Amino acid sequence: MDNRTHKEEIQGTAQNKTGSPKPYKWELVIDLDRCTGCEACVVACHAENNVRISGEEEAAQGRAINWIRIERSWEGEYPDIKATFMPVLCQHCNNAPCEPVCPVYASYHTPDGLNAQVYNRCIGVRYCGNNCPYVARQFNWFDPQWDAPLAEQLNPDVTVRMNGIMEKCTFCVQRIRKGKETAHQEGRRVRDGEVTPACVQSCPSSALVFGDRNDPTSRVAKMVKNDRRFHLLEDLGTEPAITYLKRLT
Amino acid sequence: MGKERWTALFLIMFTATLATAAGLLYSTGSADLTTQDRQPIAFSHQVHAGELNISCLYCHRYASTSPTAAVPTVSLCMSCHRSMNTAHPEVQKLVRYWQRKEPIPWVRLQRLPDFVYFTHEMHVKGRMQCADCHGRVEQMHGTPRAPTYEMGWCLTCHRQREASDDCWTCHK
Amino acid sequence: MEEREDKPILLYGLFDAQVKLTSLIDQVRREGVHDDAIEVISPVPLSDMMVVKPVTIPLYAFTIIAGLFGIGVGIFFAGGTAALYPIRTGGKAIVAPPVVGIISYETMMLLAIITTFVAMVVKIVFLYRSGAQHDPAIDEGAIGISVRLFPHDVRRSVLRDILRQAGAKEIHER
Amino acid sequence: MDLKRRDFFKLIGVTTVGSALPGCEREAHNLVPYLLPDEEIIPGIANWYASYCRECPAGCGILVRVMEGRAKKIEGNPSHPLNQGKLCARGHAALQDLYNPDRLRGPMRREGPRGEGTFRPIGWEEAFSLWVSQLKAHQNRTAMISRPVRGTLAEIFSRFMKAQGGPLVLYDAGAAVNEHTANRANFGIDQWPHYDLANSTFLLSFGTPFLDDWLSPVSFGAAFGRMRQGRAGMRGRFVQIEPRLSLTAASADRWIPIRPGSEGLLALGIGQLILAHGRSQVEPSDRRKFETVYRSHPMDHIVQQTGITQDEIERLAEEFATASTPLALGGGPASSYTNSTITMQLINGLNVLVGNIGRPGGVQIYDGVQFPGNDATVQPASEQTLLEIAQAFDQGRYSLLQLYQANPLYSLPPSTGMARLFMQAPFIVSFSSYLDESTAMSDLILPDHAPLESWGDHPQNGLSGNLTVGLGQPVVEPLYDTRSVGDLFLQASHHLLDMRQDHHPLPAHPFKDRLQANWQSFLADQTSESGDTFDLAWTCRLQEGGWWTERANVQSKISSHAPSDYEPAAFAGDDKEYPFYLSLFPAMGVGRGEGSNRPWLQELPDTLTSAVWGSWVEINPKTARDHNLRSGELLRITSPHGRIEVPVVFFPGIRPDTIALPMGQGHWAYGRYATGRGVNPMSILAPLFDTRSGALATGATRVRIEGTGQLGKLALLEQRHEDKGHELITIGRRQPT
Amino acid sequence: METSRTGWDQIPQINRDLLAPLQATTWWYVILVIGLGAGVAAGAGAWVYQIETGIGQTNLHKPIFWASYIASFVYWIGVSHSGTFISGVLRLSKAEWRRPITRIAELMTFISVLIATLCVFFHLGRVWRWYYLIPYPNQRTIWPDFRSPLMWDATAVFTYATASTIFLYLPLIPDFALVRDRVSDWRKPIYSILALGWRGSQTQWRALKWAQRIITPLIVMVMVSVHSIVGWDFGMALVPGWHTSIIAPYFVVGAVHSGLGMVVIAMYVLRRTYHLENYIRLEHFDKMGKLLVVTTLTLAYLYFADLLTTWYGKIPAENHVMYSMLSGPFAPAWWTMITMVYVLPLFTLTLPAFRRWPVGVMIVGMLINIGMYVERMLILIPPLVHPRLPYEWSSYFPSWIEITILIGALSLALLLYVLAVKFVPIISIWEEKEGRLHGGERG
Repeated sequence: MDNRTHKEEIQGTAQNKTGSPKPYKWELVIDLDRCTGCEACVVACHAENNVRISGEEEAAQGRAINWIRIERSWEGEYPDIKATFMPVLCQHCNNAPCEPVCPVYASYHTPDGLNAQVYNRCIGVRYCGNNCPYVARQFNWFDPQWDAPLAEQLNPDVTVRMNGIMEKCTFCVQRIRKGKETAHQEGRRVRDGEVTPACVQSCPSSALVFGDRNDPTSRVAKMVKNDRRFHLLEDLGTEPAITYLKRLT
Repeated sequence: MGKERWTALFLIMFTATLATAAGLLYSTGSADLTTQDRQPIAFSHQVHAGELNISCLYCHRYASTSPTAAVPTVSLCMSCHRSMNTAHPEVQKLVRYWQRKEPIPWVRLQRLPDFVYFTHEMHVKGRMQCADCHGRVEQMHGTPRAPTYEMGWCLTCHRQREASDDCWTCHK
Repeated sequence: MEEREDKPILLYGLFDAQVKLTSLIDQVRREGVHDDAIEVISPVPLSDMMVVKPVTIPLYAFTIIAGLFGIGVGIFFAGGTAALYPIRTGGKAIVAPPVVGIISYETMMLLAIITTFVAMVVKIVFLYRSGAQHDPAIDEGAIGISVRLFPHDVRRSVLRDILRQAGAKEIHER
Repeated sequence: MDLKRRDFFKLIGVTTVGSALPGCEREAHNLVPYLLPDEEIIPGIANWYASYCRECPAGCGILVRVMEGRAKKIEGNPSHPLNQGKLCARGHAALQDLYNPDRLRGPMRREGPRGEGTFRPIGWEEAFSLWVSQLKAHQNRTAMISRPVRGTLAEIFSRFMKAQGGPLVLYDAGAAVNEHTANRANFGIDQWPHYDLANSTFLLSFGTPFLDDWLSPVSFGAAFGRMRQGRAGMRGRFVQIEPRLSLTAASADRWIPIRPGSEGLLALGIGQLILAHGRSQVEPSDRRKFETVYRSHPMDHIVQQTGITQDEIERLAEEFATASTPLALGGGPASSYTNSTITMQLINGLNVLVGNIGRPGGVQIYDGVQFPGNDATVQPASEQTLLEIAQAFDQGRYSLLQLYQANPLYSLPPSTGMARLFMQAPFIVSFSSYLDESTAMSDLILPDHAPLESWGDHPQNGLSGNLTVGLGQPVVEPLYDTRSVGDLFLQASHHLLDMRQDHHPLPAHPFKDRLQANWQSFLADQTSESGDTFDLAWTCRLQEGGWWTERANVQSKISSHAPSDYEPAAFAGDDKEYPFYLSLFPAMGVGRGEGSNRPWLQELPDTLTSAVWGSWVEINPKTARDHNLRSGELLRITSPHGRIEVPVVFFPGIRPDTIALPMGQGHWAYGRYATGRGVNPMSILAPLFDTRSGALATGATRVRIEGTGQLGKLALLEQRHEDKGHELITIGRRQPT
Repeated sequence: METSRTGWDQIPQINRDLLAPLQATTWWYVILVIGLGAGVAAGAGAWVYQIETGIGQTNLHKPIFWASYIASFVYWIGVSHSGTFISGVLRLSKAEWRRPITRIAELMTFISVLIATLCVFFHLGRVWRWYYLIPYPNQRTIWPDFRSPLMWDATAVFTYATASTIFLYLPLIPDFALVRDRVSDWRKPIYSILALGWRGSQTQWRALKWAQRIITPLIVMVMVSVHSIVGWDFGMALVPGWHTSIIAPYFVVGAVHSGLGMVVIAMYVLRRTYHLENYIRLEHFDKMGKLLVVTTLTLAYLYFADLLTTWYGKIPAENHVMYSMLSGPFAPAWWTMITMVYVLPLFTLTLPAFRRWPVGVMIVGMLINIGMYVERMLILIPPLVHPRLPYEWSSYFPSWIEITILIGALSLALLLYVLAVKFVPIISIWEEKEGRLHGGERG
């Protein structure tokens, strides 16, 4: 077997016989007109990614770890007041400010356009945390604790982060990895909707849509053209992989 | 005269220390080789894979379908050893486990840290041979770890075969 | 002490601060002693150092070479290592010129300084054999002059006289 | 080879629990092979089991991810019509019910005085015989309080209690009893209709928390999404009317802070205008009845009572009447007063007036599924019913109390004297999995399996556009020495056969067989399954996680009755001495206290205040300024029936004359995560009930407040102290491409 | 053509004066050492505790990921600029008056670079993995990412540390030789190794001078680069308030400012303790005072330029940071800083009489240093607690563990200095002589 095919054999992601030569570009669309702030995504994320339980004291210190959080902002004065929600998670920026500042490559950009954090490489200088305008990066201030037998639930596909390590949303890379492996074995590209992060998967009002931007037929590719779209802190030029949709009233 | 000797000695020791330090630094983070092959039952791959020439996948049957190759279930062992070679003291140990309905606490040798994602499935399907990583176990009496499973070792192979060397391919 | 033919001896004279160095050295020169064999020892760098012909020390050569080498090291660190395992971060170039600039600037300085220092140490450690005499008295404000000769040298006594006339407080050989 | 699989799961557990942390390579040093090859289990490969969620009565379909015998993750079942693959926070946290460190490991018997909460573990033989002997002793003097159960379990319970001779009360603090009673009055139905949000164009909601916790937040969430963005060029409008801007109200286009208790009047006013403008769709024959009610109060009275301007009311009436598919919903705060059933009836009346009963985008009512244990006898009961039971114990008519996962001692205000029941009942048996407040008072505990360890089924008609029967299977082996409550009851009834000549006995099969039998007879009637052998059908149902119709047939003709007269809400406490309304709402995730022993839910930030792990009181900044309170300061809240101290959170979305507290905290039992955390606002409520349904009126107590000066303990994720920076979030717009 | 050698008779006197500290040890010295040792021990204990239990022992939290440790790092790096500036720049400019204070400053440089490096280690989340920062071939085949300003920092600080050690050592060689010939106890071998067999021959002098002439300009260049890079650690970040181009020069000048302040303190203390009135004379305080005025003005100018830009630009994110200092929660700290760093120095040191009052100058030096430390904190905290998403705004104050560790670091710095005074002549003896004998006609 020649190298080329062998490369595909093992890589099997982008340079795939059947798929287009383009690599994947995972993106997320959040429709704020659908989001009801129910926070199903938050718990789903905790369950999927072994996010630690911080406890009351830690939370009071502002150390509670949420890979995805719902930011609420008040607009107006009583009685004409509105509360608006904005789910904020790692924006997987194309020009991520958090990546180049890491001295040890713990934070870098994958070929799939994911903003990756390699936990075992992280030495905890926390520069990335400062430099993330979205405050999406979370730090493990202590070793995580699970009262037995809560640890039975831990997802074996995701490692447990020890104290002194930076962590954040991965778009549930373990699911993407599995999806790509299956696709590769069937010699095709990952289908739209085949891979969904836990938050997207759980969202009752389907406010979150995940997919491959480079696949022109994917829902994401279509939705990012919506004229309600905007990016968070767009003027920073970080080119987030997350597009928000909001109807201006 | 004496002065020169001391200088020489000092230089030698200095270089030695440097060398050791460098060596340690180089190898830090590589998987440990300390675990000894002290199994509850003196199982021999040489006998099973070598002389009897049983295919790896017969016992480690999930290697091609699952991330983990898995050690064979006690009942699988018994499926042969109910009748075969039952006189052998080690086999009798096995039988005792079976009768006590206890799983065998094999000592784990082929070990990767928790933050490494490795799947046998993809590698076996990627047309790699078991021996490529585990060495020629059919010639080993016990089961020492063939390679050290350190990152550099994985990467070298990945690069040779033009597999992905993206960190998130193997780190979780 | 027994004297061997091949081993040069030092003729050493200790003077007080007011010694007329220049004329003294000239006298010694006139006896045909080469500048390399003459060494002046003082508690401070003498303002009139030119009394003995300066041995040129091309330290800056070491500095420049080391500096250039340092730039190479910097380029390898900032550029080479990145290219060895290209990993994309923040949409920046794998080999980013400004970074290479900064790093090689620092490594250049580092190697330049270290090498200069080492070169200097080597000189200090090994060049006093050109005839300097270790004498604690110097640091109390005296000036020493030592002349290197071979034991059988006929000028031995002559030079002793010159030193004595110049007002040497003490003179000895070894 | 009956080797308990969990035995060597434990062994595997040993190897996997010390989960390795990167950097410090703590990891499994032994790997333990399965003794028996288990075809279901391939190491490293996940199995997915379909079941239904038992965290709330809605019963969403779920898929559970199981690896090496451990449940790892719960996800919505995409083919289940109710939740369509989605799942709420509480559904996810069911894992922390299964693996909760405070779960009861086996049967226990009380030691020492009751209420001290000291128990001694005993064997099942002893426990069971003790229970049976008690049943025999208290024949015909037994009462049972259970969480709302359905299907086979409900059938067993009801038949068992019929035989045992005593009432079976299905109690859930969250079961919208008023709405239920109103629906019975208006439409004569004992089931939930399907409120077709997805297709409505104008939603007029009187406090209905359908996005927080009402009936089925997940299905409503999905419907809401479609109502807003699902239809091309059509975005349904949504107005929420309630004293406090709830999570649901946050998603509304408009929030109208109405005076508590006057929701009914507003509905009445709107109906009045609809009738006045001759927009009503009801037949002339019925119209008279409607007019008598809706014209009973003059508009100025309504305006003055509700505190809403007349043209506001007119605008609402206009919008509602002219919308193509309007929908009126009532619940939550609107259903927390003494007149709530009437309010709900008036709101139902609005739907009748605009004639959207049985219409798409309106209120749709179906013929129910004929499934055992899905009849009127298993409807949720009101708090008043509980108190009647308690009274009966007082009078000695009952002497044996059986508890199944109901915790009335916690969820009823002390002022109702519920505690007396637990003090006086001669013998209390509990089948709960936790030492919650009520169970802590019991004499004998026979813990049930966790839902994920047990069989079950869940017929549900209404809520979604389909008839569904969820089917639940054990996805993991029982962790502990617990027993399925179904098995216990069947077994017990077998032991009691002798004294049950009059009733047809329940067979002594295990619960699973009973359930299977029910399904066999059920599926036999279903045309969809005809032709298949039962075994095949059964396997399919197991795999799909239940049975459901593509589309339910809507009852076209419904006799919808006009609401009866209006009556104003009564409040405890005179408004001079107690100037504030008290509005209670179920806390995010923690709910009414069921979720407070799940760390995930405790740490789930309340979206509006970002508070975690505790209680707080929401107060309008203006009111706070008048009482010069600091944020986070402990506020003393006094009602005619008690006093609590809670830290203050400034909350711009609440009437200045109202304060709001979350329910669900302040447990004095119920495990390490719940106990002693926050306060239970129930403790200051007055024993006031809805005049028609007897449901506790949680909003009918007036309070007074005073600052204590010292700071309270409250963890907010939003730590901003200065009220600045709102302009930072700007929505950039690019030209549409 | 013969130059008459005047003043050589002072030489024995100079030797006696300047070697005195190395010979006599007083009882309070011992007490001081013990006291500082205790401080160091406390700090070390706290650090071990922090490593054992987790970095959470600090009061850091999202989004304040950097705080007191990094602020201290910046501060100590700043102090370390004293030595290079005074002995480096003043050597270059052939300022004769520098002679008695170069050693004081260089020693300070050397020690404070060490402490600064230590502060980085306090900060690391997984300090036991620090070697990931070293660029060396390893089995992982992965190197550090030099695109990170922190790697620039690591390189620069390492260079600077090495250079300043060398720079300290060079002029020490003749003095070591001097001491070597005047001690007889266990110290002799150490000194004789360090003295490199110095004889004082013209060849050696020439070599030494050469080296100094080459290295001095280099180290001044390094000094500028180092603190620029420390500044860029912040400048490269998108954090509002950090992301400004003026930050590099601002940091450099700030560093020199605090460095000079520190030197003044040391000058005063040593002068008092060892009666060096004849060496560290009033004119030195006067000169230092003038220098401080210069740095004050430069710093003020740069800071004003920065604030002005922010104020006029009215970029919301940056405005919130600025006003949180001018009028917000950080106002007290900010105004203290302004007073100590800018106002007081200007109003005192501009008076010639004041400059010749050692105590006063010393006190101003202290104020400047306290002020500069506060200033470092203000550079870090206000921007970090006001990220662009207001939902995440927060507040910060160091925890006891942090404070203990940092006090430990401070005591270590002082301890090292105190010990050093016993080990090296605190005034460069031969340079002092040189200055006096040749009346300074040659540098």
